[in-house]
Amino acid sequence: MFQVRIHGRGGQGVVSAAEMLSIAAFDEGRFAQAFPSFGSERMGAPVTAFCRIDDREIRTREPVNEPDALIVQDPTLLHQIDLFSGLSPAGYILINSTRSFDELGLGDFLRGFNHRNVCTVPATELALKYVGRPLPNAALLGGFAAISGQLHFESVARAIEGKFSGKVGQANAAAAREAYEAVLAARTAETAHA
Amino acid sequence: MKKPFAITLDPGSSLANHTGSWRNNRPVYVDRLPPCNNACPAGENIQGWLYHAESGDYRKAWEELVTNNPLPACMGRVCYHPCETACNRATLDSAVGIHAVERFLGDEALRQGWALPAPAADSGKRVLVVGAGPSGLSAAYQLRRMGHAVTIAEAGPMTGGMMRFGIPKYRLPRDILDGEIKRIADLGVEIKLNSRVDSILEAMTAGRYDAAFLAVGAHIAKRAYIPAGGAARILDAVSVLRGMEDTDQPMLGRRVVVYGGGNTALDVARTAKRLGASEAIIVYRRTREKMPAHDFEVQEALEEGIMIKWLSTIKRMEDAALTVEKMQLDDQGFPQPTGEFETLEADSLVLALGQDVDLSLLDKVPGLEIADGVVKVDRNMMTGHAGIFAGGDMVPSERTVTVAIGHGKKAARNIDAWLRGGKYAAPEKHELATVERLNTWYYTDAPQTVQPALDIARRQSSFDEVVGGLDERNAQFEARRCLSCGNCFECDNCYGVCPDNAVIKLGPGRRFEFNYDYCKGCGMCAAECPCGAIAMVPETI
Amino acid sequence: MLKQIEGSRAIAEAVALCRPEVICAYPITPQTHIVEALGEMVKKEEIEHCEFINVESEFAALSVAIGSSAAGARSYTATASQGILFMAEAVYNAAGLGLPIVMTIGNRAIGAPINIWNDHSDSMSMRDAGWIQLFAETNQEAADLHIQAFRLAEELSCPVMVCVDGFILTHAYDRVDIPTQQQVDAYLPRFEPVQILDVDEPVSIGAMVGPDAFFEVRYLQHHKQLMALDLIPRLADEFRQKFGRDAGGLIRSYRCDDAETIVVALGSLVGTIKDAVDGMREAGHRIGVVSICSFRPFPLAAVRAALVRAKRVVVVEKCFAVGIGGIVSDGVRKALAGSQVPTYTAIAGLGGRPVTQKSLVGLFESAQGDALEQLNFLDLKRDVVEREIARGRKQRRAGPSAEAILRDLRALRSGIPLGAA
Amino acid sequence: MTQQPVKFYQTGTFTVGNRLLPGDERAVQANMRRTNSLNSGHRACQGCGEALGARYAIDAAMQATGNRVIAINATGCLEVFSTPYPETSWQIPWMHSLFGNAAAVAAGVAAALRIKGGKGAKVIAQGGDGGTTDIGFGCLSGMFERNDDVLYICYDNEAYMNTGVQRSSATPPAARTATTMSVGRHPGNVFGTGKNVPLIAMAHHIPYVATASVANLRDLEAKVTRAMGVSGARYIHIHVPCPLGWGSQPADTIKIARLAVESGLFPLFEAVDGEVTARYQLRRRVPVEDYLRLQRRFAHLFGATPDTQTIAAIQAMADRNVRTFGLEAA
Repeated sequence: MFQVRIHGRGGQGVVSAAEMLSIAAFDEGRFAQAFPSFGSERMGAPVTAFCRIDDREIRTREPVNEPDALIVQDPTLLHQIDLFSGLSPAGYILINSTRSFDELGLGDFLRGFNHRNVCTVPATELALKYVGRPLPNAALLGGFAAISGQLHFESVARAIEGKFSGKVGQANAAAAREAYEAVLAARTAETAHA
Repeated sequence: MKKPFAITLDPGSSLANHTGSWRNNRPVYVDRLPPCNNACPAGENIQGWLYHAESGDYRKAWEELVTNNPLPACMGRVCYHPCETACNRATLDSAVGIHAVERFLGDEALRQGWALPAPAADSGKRVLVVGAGPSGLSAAYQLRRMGHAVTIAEAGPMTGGMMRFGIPKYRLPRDILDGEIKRIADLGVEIKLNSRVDSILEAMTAGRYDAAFLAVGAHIAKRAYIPAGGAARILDAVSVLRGMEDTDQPMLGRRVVVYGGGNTALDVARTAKRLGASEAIIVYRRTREKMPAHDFEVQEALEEGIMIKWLSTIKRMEDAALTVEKMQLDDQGFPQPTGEFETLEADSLVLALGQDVDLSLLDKVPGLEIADGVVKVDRNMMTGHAGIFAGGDMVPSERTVTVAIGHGKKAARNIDAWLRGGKYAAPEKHELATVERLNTWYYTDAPQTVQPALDIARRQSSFDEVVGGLDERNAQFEARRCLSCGNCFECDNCYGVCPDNAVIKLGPGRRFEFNYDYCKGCGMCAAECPCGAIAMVPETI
Repeated sequence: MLKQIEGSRAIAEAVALCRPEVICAYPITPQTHIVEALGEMVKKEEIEHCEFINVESEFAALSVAIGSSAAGARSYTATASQGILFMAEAVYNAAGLGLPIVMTIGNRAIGAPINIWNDHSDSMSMRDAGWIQLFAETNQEAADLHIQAFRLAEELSCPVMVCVDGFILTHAYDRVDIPTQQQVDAYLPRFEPVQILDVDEPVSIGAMVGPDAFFEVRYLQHHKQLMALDLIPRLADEFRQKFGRDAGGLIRSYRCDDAETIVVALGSLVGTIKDAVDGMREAGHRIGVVSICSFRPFPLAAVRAALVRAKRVVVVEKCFAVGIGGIVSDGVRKALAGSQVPTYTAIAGLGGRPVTQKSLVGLFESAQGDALEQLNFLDLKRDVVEREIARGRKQRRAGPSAEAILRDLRALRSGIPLGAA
Repeated sequence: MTQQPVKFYQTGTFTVGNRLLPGDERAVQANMRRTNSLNSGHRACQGCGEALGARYAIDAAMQATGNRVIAINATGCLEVFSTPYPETSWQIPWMHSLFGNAAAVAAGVAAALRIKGGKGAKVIAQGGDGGTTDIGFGCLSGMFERNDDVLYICYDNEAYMNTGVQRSSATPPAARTATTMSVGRHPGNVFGTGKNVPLIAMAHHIPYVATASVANLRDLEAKVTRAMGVSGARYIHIHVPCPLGWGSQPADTIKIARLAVESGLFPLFEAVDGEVTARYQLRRRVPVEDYLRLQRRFAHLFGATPDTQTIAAIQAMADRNVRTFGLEAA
C-alpha cells in the first residue's frame, strides 16, 4: 500500500488533489481511497487530504499517520505545522515552490532523504501560466507521477481532465505535464550528478 | 386496503358512538303563535299565507287566506290591521305591510277568477243567516263549506251591509265587494234581498231552519238634539252614506259640517268633498289624540283639504249658520264648556254620532237577553235561545268589518258543532312568539313598501280608490319581510349550526327532525333559530 | 459500473436508481453531499417523476416524507447528528404510522460540545424508535444497502435508516460498483403501499389509540422487526444473486472459525479491525471479527451463534450510553446470556477521535490476556480527564469543561505549563 | 363581503339556507347532501365551535373540489375528538401525524399528489391555534415560503384547549387560562404585542389569506371556495369559540363569534398576494364589553368594580382593527 498525504490551504484544491490521485489509480485498475482530514475549515485554513493506493481492497479507515509521500501545496505551511510527521527518510516529498530546499531552509532536515525522492515544483507559476489561476494541485500531481513512479502520467492527466472539464482540464493537464517533465529532468540530472 | 391495526380507521365509523346520551336538554320544534295571527280579529293565519306568498305561490297563499276570511280583497282595503300593530318586525324597521299583501292576493284572485274551495258533502241541515253584511257573509261561507244549506235574508236591496252602506267607494270599490260576495253566492249560498225578518222564530219555523245566525248591522243613526231653525238642513251620516248607493246622490251644499270624531265622520266629510263641497269641516268636541278615527284616515282627510275644529260642540243651527262653543279638557280629559262661542257658515250639518242596531226581530224570543242595545251571547256566540246565534254589530264588541268576519267564522264553527249535537272546542292557542323569542340578527334590513296613492286633485273630485295596490314584485318583497315569527320557514339554520350534524333535513316543505342519537343538547339550534321555532326542554329521567 | 466516487455520490446514485418520488433535503454535515447530488439529478431530470423539496428543518424534512409516503410516493431523506434529534418526534411517528421511508444517517456525534465528526451517537439515540437500522461497512455496501432498504421498508411497511459513517465513508473517494437501472428495477418493484390517502377510498390514518389497543400496536411494531430478521437475510441472498456481491444481511463474520477472541463492531470500523485482525493472525493470534449490519432488529440468535464458541468477545463501539457504558455490548451480552463468554466493551472514536490499528491491536492483545476492564475507553486521554476533574474539585465555578480541556491541550502542545499565562 | 347580497328579505343573507334561492346559490351547509366531512358521533364538547368550523370549511372544500380533499390534522382537540380508536368521524382521507408538523406533512402529500397524479385531489392542513401559531409555526412558514400547494386552516380558539386551557400566542390579553390565572395584580394574560398569523402569512406574499368566523357561514364558505380555486400556499384563520375554555354557554358559541366580529376584535378580511383586497364591514358595531361579558375567562374585568382601564385597552385594540382594516363604511 502506498499512502500519500497532501497539505495545503482551504481553496487550493487539496481534497480534489487526493481525489484525482485516487481516480488515476482506479484508472490503472488499482484500488484507491481518498479522503480529507475532516473539519469545518474555511478558505485559507490549513487542510490535509489523504490517498491510499494498493493492488487489493483497502479496508482500513484510519487517517494516514505514516505517509509514503507528502505533497505540500503551500510552502508557507512549512513552519506552521508538523508537515513531516510520520514520514520516513525513505519517503517522497514534493513541495510547491520556485525555491530550492536549501532556500526553503530544509537542507538539513532532508539530509537523510534520498535526493531522487524529494523535489520542489513551481506549481503555482505553472498554473498561472497554463490556467491563469493560482491553483497548484494539478501541476503537483504531474510532479507526483514523476517522483513517485506510482502512477502513469497519462492516467493522472485523464483524472485531471475528468475533474476539470473542457479547456480548463486541458490547461491543468498541460501544467501537470510541464511539472512532470521538469521533475523527470531534475531526477535525471540528480542521477547524473550522483 | 389492508389497514394497519388501530392507527387506521374506516371513514365515518364514529356513528357507532351515540353522543345523544350526553344531553340534559333536548331541542324540540315548536310552532309558536305569531303576534299578527294573535291580533287578527278574523283569526287569519297571516304568517301561514305570507309563507306561500313569499315563494310566489299566490294561489296557495290565497287558499290559506280564505280558509278564515272569504273577503280578502275587501279586508286588505278596509281592515285597520291590528296585525301590523302587533308585528315584531316593527322593532327592527317597520311592520310588514300585511294588508297590502292581503289586498294583492284578493285582487289577484278576482283577476284570475279563482273559486273558493268546494263545500263538503251535504249535511242535511239548514241555517238561516240574517243580514248580508261581513258577519253574515262570513258565517254563511263557513257553514256552506261545512256542507250545510244556508240562506241569507237581507232586509235591504243590496248585499254587503255596512261595507257597502258605511264605507265610501274611494276606500272600497264596489266591483271588488261585489266580486267577493258573488264568489260566496257561487258556493250555493242562497241570498234573499229585500227580505226583512220581522220575527226570527217565525222565520225559522217557516223556513224549517235548524239554526239561525243573526248578523244585523248597526244601520240606525244615533241622534242628538240640536235646536235648529226651520230652514236648517240636518242629516245623519248613515243616510248620507247609504244615499251614495242610490241613483240620486244626497244634496249637501257647498259648505258641509260633520259632527263627530269617528271614522264615519271622516268618511262623510271626504264624501262631501268629493260631491263638490268647497268646505268640509269636522267639528269634534275633543282633541286629535282622543279621536276614535284611525290616524291614517285623519291624515288622508287633511291631505284632501278637510278641516277639523277640535274641542268644539255645536249648540244650534240657524238657516246657514252654526253656533259652536269652544271646549277645554278638564283634569280627567273630559271636554268642558268654556262659554266662548263662534259662528260657522254651513249649508248642511251631518251628524255622525254613532249607530244602533234594529233588534225588533228578536221580540218575544224566549231566553234571549238584550242589554245596552246589543244581544248577549255566550262564549260560543249562542244567544240565550238554543240554536240562535248572533254576531257582528249585534253583540258587545268593537264594530269593524274584521271583527264581524271573525264573529261569522266563530259562530259558524259553533253552529256546526251544535247541529252535530256537540260543542266546538277551539284548539289551544300556542305560546306567543314574542320578539324576545327571535334571533333577529338573521333578518336583513328592509323597510316597508309604500303603496301608491292617488294624487290629491283626483281624490278631491272623484270616488276613485285613493290607495293603490302592490304589483306582484313588491307584494312578494313585502311578503318576504315577514319574520315568520314562531314558525319554521326552513332557513336551514338549525341544520347548519349543529356541531353534531344532529338535525335531519327532510326536504322542501317538510322541515326538519332532530336526531336524538347524536344531539348533545348544546342549544345552538334554538339560540340561532331566527324565528323562535325551537324550544329547549329538560330531559326527564 | 465501477466508479472511483465519493461515498455520498455513490449513495445518491443508488438512491436515484431506486426511483424515489419525493426527496426532502435539509443541510447538515456530513450528509449534505447526498442530497445536493440528488437535488442536481432531479433538476437535470436524471431522476424522473420526482419532487425535491428544500425544507426549513429536519423536523419538516421527515414530516414532508411522512406526508408523501402516506400519499403513496416513495420517499427519501437524509440527516445526521442534531438533525435526527430535531426530527426525533417524527422519527417515532413515521415508525408508528408504518410508513416505509428510507433515511440515510451520515453518522456524527451529538453535542454539546458541538462536534461535527463521526461517531454513532445520533442513530443510536433513535434505536428504539421502531425503525430498522442498517450499518454500512464500506461505501459499496452503503450504496447497496439503500437499494435493499427500499425493498425492505416497503415489504414490511416500516421505515429504514441506513447508517453510514460521516466523513469516513460519506466523504471518501472509493471504488464503488454502481448497478444498472435494469438491475435495480428487477430487484425493487413499484411501491405498493398498504395504506394510502386516496379520495376514492378514504381512511383516517393516525388515530388516537388508548390503553385498550396501544400496547398491541407497539407489539405489532416489534413483530415487524421480528419479521425483518427473516426478511433481511433473504433480501441479501437475492441481492447476491442479482448483483453478484455481498451486501447487508444481519451479521458477517471474518476469520472467526477457530477464533478465541472475536471482535464485534458496526460500520466502517470493521474495515480497520479486519486489517488489525489480519496482522494479528499473521503473528499467530486466533482472532476474528463479527460485523453487525442489522442493529435494529438486533439479531440475537445470529450473534449468539457467531460468538458462543469464542473464549472472549470485545465489542468496539462508537457510541456511549453515559452512566452505563456500551450500547451494542448490551445487545451482545443479551445474545450471549447464559453462556460463559466474557464480553468486553471498548468505547472508541467518539467525536471523530481516529481509531488506529495500533490502538486496536493493543486493545485486542490486552483482551487476549483477559487484562481488560469490562468497560474500556480506547485512547482516552486519562491525564487530561484527571486534570479537569481535579480542577473542578478545586473551584466551584470551574467553567465549561470543553473549553478548559482545549486550553489544556494547547498548553501541552506549546510546552508552556498550565497557569503560566 | 365576498358575495352579492341576496335580496330575499325574509331569510336575508345571514341564515344558513334560504328556501327561496335556487339550489346552487344556497350555502353548502344547507344542502341535504352536504358531505358532513366531520360526521356525527365525534366527542367534541357541547356547542364546540371548532367542530362546527371544521365541518363548515371541509364541506365547502369538498363541494368546491368535487369531493377531492385530503386533510392533514395537527394534534389538538379536533384530532382527539374526531379520531379516538376505534372510531373516526372523518369521511374524507385524513391523517394525523404530530402537533407541529401538519403544514409539512401536507406539503409532502401535495408533492406526492403532483408526482402521482392523485386524481386531482387537493390538500388541506388544519390545526388549532397552538398547532399553528406556536409549535407548528416553523413548518407553516416553510410551507408558505415554498408556496406548497396546500390550504392551511387554523381553527383559532385562543388557547390550548386539548390540554386543559393553557395560554397560546393566540390568547387575547387579559384572558384567564390555566397558565394565566385571574390572580395577582395583573390577572389574566399579559398585554403582549400580539402575533397576527394572517398578517404574517401575508408577509410571505402567498396567493391567498383570509380570516373567517363560524358566525358568518356564507363568508366562510365563499373564502374556502375561493381558496380551493387557487394554487399554491393559502391560509384561512377561522375564529371558533370554545365554551369550555372561554367559560361561555354552549348555545352562545355563534353569538359570541358574532360579537367578536361586530366589536372589531376579530376583523374579517381577505388578502391576495399579500395585499388586503376585501374586508367585512361591521353591520352592527358593538362595544367589546358586549363580547367580553359573555365569557367567564374575562369575568375578573367586571364584578363589583369593573376594570375599566383594561376594558378600555381591549376596546382600543378593537378600534385599531376598525381603523387599520377599514371595518366601518366611510
